[in-house]
Amino acid sequence: MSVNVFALIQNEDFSHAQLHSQLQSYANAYSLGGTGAIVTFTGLVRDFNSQGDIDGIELEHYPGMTDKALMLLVEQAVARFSLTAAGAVHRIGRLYNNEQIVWVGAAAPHRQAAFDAACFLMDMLKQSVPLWKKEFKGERSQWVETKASDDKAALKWMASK
Amino acid sequence: MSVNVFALIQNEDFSHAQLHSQLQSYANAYSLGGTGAIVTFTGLVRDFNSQGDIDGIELEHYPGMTDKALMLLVEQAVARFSLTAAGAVHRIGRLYNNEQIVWVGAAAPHRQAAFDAACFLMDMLKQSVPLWKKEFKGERSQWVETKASDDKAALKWMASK
Amino acid sequence: MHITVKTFAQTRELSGEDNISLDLEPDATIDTVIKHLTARGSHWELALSGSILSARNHQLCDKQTVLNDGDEVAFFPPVTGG
Amino acid sequence: MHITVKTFAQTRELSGEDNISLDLEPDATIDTVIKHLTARGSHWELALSGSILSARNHQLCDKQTVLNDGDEVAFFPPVTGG
Repeated sequence: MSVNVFALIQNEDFSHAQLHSQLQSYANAYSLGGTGAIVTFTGLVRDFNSQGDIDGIELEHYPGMTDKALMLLVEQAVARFSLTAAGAVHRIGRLYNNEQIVWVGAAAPHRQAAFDAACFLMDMLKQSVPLWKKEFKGERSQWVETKASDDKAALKWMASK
Repeated sequence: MSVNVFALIQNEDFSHAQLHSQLQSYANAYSLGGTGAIVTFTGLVRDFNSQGDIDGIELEHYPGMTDKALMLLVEQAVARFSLTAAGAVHRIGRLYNNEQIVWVGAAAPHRQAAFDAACFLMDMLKQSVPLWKKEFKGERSQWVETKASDDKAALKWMASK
Repeated sequence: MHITVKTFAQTRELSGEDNISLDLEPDATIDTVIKHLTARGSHWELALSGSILSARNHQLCDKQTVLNDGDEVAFFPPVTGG
Repeated sequence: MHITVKTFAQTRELSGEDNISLDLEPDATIDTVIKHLTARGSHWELALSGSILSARNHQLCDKQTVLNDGDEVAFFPPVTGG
């Protein structure tokens, strides 16, 4: 495992401020003064889907595989985009509207690599990390279907390079 | 001026944590539960350029125009990418290696819009906001030249749409 | 040889089972496991139909992957995290 | 009519002037201002050569832009923030 990466699967909420600082300190430890760009993505629960309002989501995962798959992805991003650091956190369990779901961060010498890496992490996470989302409203709930646009986004990275 | 935007030019350092929270609260005020994605970019002073090591940079700007140009850009991003909020902060004056230079943030219903908007803000900032960078080492300093890759990145946004 | 099978999300709900022990012939593959499970009834056929994904020992794998004694195999629908 | 001219970065350093008042004929454009300034000497010719940008009242503008009394005009090199 590289020294400049982290990947977490957790029930609890996370602090984007603390994660950003952690990423920056990992990047500094790896290459002080070598980071010119940090890009972060934070995903939040929206209060609607294509059918109407929802109350929140429930995230199921594959304990034992999820952590490994997320860490593998972060390490792939570091290697592919020559990052100085990268990290990802994904929550599981029941999350209500407007709560934080996921955070990814990438630090790099130049901005395009940081943008591409953060985008890659999100696109590939939606393809290779064993997490499944159910949307609920009151007592009713429904599994989220994969989106063709998400498959296309991931395929783009798999086809290039 | 829209209610969900901010743009600041300042000498002082900024807190990425506070800016992220400000962006999120602007997005919530604009459309509670309507934000699914937040992308932030933080630019830092690298300790090298193509000629070798540097000690830091000195940023000159056009007082009176810089604020307006940055705010105009943020408002363009909100309109173009249907954002729920956006913000940008750029520092001026003398900045040493590893210090923060610039921060942009974009909040949107979907992730691609947030990524595109943050990327647009950075690419266009390097084209239309009157800021000039000098790199210094000891007593010697040298103006930074515009990069062909930066011009190309901005042209991409001007050509599309 | 002996393997464990896990299921998740819709696959778990449709099959009604999420932790199964199977005794298989040597050189069994993911496909062999699918045949064993679908023989259990139409709920398993439904659970394993469509674009189902498989993993062996926590790594995504295809249907031709050969299994070893003690492997953990999992079946689940396309992922929807993020 | 009367305008103010500002310069920044290399343009300021090469011209040696950063705040100039000019009296111009009516219908003067950015180009007119450039002609007035380059007439001041070769340092101004150098300062305004190449891919110099111009702004009128804090907005980027092209060389054909017509000016009004009281306008603030600025010349500067391509920007390098971010």
